[in-house]
Amino acid sequence: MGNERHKTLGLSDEQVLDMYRYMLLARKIDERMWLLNRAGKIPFVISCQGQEAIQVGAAFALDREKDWLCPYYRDLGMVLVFGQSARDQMLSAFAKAEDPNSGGRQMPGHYGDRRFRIVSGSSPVTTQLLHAVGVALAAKMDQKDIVSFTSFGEGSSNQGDFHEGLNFAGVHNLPVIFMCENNKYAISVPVEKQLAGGSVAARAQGYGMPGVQVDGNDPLKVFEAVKTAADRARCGQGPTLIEASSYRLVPHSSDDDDRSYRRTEEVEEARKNDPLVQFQKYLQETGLLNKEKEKLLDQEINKEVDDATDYAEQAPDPDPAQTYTHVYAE
Amino acid sequence: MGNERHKTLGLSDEQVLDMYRYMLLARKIDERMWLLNRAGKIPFVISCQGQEAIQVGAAFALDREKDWLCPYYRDLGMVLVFGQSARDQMLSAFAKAEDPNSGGRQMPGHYGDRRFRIVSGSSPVTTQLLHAVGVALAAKMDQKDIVSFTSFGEGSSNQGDFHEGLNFAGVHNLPVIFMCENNKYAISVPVEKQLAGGSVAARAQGYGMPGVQVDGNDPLKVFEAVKTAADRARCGQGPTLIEASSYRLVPHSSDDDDRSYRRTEEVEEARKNDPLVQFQKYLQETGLLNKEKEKLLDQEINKEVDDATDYAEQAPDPDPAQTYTHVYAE
Amino acid sequence: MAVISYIDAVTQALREEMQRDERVFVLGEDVGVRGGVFRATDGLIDTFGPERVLDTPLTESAIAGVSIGASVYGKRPVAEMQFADFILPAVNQIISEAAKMRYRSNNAWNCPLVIRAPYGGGVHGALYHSQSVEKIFTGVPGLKIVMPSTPYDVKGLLKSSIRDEDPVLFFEHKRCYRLIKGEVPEEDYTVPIGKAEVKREGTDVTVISYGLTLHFAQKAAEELEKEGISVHILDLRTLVPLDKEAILEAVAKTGKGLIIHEDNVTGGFGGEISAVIAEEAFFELDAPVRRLCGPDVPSMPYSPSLEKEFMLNPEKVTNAIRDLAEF
Amino acid sequence: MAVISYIDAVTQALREEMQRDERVFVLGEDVGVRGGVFRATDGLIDTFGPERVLDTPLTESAIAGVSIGASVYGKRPVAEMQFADFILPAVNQIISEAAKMRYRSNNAWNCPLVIRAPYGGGVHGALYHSQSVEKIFTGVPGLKIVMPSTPYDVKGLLKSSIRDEDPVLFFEHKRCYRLIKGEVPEEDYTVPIGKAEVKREGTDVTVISYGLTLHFAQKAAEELEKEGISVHILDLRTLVPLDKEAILEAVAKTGKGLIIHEDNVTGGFGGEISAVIAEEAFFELDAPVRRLCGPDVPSMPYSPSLEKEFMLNPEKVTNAIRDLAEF
Ligand SMILES: Cc1ncc(C[n+]2csc(CCOP(=O)(O)OP(=O)(O)O)c2C)c(N)n1
Ligand SMILES: Cc1ncc(C[n+]2csc(CCOP(=O)(O)OP(=O)(O)O)c2C)c(N)n1
Ligand SMILES: [Mg+2]
Ligand SMILES: [Mg+2]
Repeated sequence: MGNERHKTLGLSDEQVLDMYRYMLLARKIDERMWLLNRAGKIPFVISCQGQEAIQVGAAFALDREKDWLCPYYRDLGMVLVFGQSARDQMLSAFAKAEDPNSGGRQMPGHYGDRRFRIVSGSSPVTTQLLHAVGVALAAKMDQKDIVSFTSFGEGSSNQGDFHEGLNFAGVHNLPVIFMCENNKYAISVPVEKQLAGGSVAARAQGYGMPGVQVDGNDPLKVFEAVKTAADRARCGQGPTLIEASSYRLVPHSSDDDDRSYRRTEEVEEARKNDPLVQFQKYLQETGLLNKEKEKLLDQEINKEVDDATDYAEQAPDPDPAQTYTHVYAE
Repeated sequence: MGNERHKTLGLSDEQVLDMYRYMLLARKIDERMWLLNRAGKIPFVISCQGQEAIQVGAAFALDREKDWLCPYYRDLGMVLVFGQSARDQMLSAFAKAEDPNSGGRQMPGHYGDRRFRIVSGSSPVTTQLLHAVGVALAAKMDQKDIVSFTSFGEGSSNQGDFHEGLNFAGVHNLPVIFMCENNKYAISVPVEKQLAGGSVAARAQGYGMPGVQVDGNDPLKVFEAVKTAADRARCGQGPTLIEASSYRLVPHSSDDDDRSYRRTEEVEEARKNDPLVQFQKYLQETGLLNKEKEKLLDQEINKEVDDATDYAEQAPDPDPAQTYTHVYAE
Repeated sequence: MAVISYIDAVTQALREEMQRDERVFVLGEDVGVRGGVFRATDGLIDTFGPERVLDTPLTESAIAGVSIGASVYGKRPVAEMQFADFILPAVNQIISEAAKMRYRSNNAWNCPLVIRAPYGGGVHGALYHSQSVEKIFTGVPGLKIVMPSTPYDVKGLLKSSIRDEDPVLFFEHKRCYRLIKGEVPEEDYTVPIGKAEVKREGTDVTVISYGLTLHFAQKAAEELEKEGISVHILDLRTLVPLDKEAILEAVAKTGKGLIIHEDNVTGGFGGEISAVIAEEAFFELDAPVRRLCGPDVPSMPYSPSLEKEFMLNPEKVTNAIRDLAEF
Repeated sequence: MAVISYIDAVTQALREEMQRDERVFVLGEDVGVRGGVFRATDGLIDTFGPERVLDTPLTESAIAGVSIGASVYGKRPVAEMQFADFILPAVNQIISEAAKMRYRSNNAWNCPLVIRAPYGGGVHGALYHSQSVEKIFTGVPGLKIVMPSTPYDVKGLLKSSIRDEDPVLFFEHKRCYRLIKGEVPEEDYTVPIGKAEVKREGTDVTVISYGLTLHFAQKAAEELEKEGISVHILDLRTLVPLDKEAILEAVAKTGKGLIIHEDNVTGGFGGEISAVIAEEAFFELDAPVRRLCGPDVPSMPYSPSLEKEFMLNPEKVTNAIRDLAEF
């Protein structure tokens, strides 16, 4: 690994440390949620584990003051970078009234936050791609210098909305980035049974846009790909499709048991490429991180997660009367 | 043009003459329908004009005794080759009880004929692609040596069902042929505003199947492409996407006025490549056709169309009681 | 006041709203240079350019989904589905996304968009260019559903729909497009969403309807007046939110209710209206509420003899009203 | 007879039908090695292999559309939609294609296919894993709609559905999967589509329901019996075709009808039932027919406090019946 790789990309030491911090924060929030789930305190978790490099790398390549996100349910790392806090996540996991995504109405992982231009998402997969295209169309109409970013799994890339969205963006040359987080499985269905041709990026050509394949375990490579795509978008060169390869390190969700469809050894093998471990190594090699600093960071984040958990656990539930509000403008 | 082009493809003189005959028959039925429409005798026409070479070339490359068709509304030439008669077309145009497609229930152009394994089609575009995939899946399950063939316009290739269908066929390596009849317009919307990337065939790569571009004004070239695809399908090599380029020589339908969106000169220019004229020339050059034979053929077909029209015009309407039948098995 | 056609009212409303508010834009298949296959967007591209009058690819899910994205951003998209029948590929975007955006985000996001679609039969449209599709959406909270029957209401309600903060499905009966003409003021006006209108006062039978069949009821009422039967007619105009008060009031006038719609009977919206009456006006009724609707077959066939059998018409309506009056 | 769970009844029916008829095959997301996310297809792939137990790509329109193609060819596909909420991307294939295939081809082609989907709430499923979607389809002639409430009916009706010559939507309440157990014969049997069943004879109030709420009604009836209120209960089992005769008979028993479903009230199928009663049993009624349904909000929220507020339960049902009894 070249020591100055991040500098070549225009990232300061501080920034890469910050990236690492976000990746670690995402991981630790996620791990805590599993514990809470197994302890019967929260009914559901869906994880970012194994995909943090994609999410944080991408978010750092965007403009957090003006770009728009239409993320999917694993994008914890991304929404943290854009401004959501650990507390926000825990409020959502406990479905509390203060949850900024939905006031406790949606499952965790269903991000949406007007403060940070994160468009509210749903569960049916792939619908958000079209919303991102719509945001990009609107931004282009207003001649605003805005990038619209959306992400999704490789299984979801087979839905009709993927095709309609990429085609629409291609025809109108819109400032939108489509990011596939290919984690090899759609619940139990492996990519070979899911995705004819085996490559999501290869589909870009059919829409007249660049299709970029990138190592999703390396946040710097993801950063670079997204930065290039964002620059293209901003100067009117239109959409890009990016496929970042990764691996889902945990079951699909807390309702899943992955032993029925994949071998433990396969997962163990993939753990060797854990993006967190790899990036940690990079930072150690570049001298930006040492045991001491790591320990401090760990402590700091643990405290953040503890505080968030405590706060959320004690926060009030939504009033039952909230069931009836906000169906229409009031 | 090489004189023996059709022989190289394994087509006899008789067969190419037969191809021409079908193309001419399709054209003449279609032209008659416009006359009937303008005379107020039938409410609607949708045309094959300009696409006969694709339809007849493709149908000749298939096995009319066992292959299945999921065609679209312009495929008059194709269904004639597969066995429907001029009379069948006119019965449908006049919406008579005897119409074999639908008993007068559907608009003309909505083919479906159990006798010839032509699956009943609807109006919402692109749905038939998935039916063809289903037929191919079933045939493969039964280890039957069957090809499932489906066709659609280039506008329709942007619908979600296109993507889901090609992906499904690719994953399961099914014996299906997807034929796009690219006639440059989806009603008024030209291909540049419709189709990002400009090429339907290029999309095949994204599904791990061959994508073939072919001159849709030449029935022999279409025959060759479809034959290759059918051979591939029959020996377990899976699906093929073919894009045949052509031009819609008449308005979208009898309800359309194409002068609002394209110049007459453009249409005139395209008429020079009229597949009928070109193929006629080929047959003249190869000595298979001369003025005399042509005149006879013309007369014969005119008579066939006259008879069909007379018969259909006088055939009984469906009994109003038919409105209520065949909702479910009776 | 000028007398204009139902479809001209659509075009005028679009034009005036685009002039009033530059966030408004239209999109759909063939809405640009072609001006729409029915010509509802005729001339708009000349005035507002291709940036605000978008010819989209042939992809209904994208038309709806892109409109949703643009609307959350702050635009006011007015999407056209070429035929109501072809709204079906967009159902997931409409029901899962547009209808639930405000609720799921706890009021943070909303979708101020309009989807216009020509529906209904009697135009030799066969199975797939004739359907009434309102019942697919009338049970989906979060959507508003508007189905006007006159040029005045078309214009006033389309303006209200475009100015509304929530997603509105605006269904236009295509047989009315050139058949129905009416007076429309020159100056800007709106008609409120959610208000039914009494079209005729009567004492014997109350007819509740919307769209083309409303006109059949009016014809029938004129006919029946000669026979001494007095018909009270309520035009719903909006199906969701439903003007229950107006319905109950109208039924109370005569004690007899006949609900008429072109959509097939079973599972159609008439059932909801009937249920509301049965629940809330039971003791006002002198006879069971009846429904006169399309038959329970998948859609309207092409053959004129079958289409005629499927469609309602003034005669069938007259008979049904007379029948109920005589109950 | 063995006592089995609601979901085991699904699995048994699938297994036995696949054994009986080799044209039958299942397809859907995760139905293969994973045995379905609810385990409804557990073990089938071991017996029948991946050719007859297909893990499909994540594409609902294809699942429906490919099933249609296979069924016109002569197969008997049983498709699973992972959650009923995710049937929406397949609506066009189901309504435009499957429902109309027979009618549009004048009886030449038909679609003998089954689409199974787990629906309903009370499982912390939030907005998109809790919905009742029957109302989207109950008004679509050409489809049959089955919604059983007991293991016996699940097994017998799923077999009938697979043997049916027309497309059947088979909705399974996911809260019932492991909660509801019941006796099921060892030997092959079927339950006819289109027949409701009286679950309890009573004299004061008639409850008409299906799915999970049927069980709430049964609990409530036991409770109310102690108070001296006698409840008559009809389980619809099939929504389309609707067993009108059984409904009218059941209502006539008590003169009071309460329709209960989990789906929201406005535009829900309860309206249709109410309308049928109002039209055809008006003079048998001693009180207005009532509906007890989910509230008119887009879907069920995730927070337990909100979910509880949305869901019906035996207590709410008891109160509603008592209320009507006292009318
Ligand atoms: C339309 C739709 N169908 C089915 C589901 C159920 N489901 C949730 S996630 C998922 C798999 C998604 O796989 P992929 O797109 O690869 O994303 P990943 O979870 O692997 O990140 C499925 C089938 C859904 N949410 N939406
Ligand atoms: C789902 C759907 N949307 C809209 C229509 C209306 N429509 C009928 S044909 C057509 C254009 C089709 O263009 P293309 O696929 O290129 O086929 P072509 O007619 O040019 O052969 C449109 C928009 C339809 N039939 N189905
Ligand atoms: Mg995945
Ligand atoms: Mg075309």
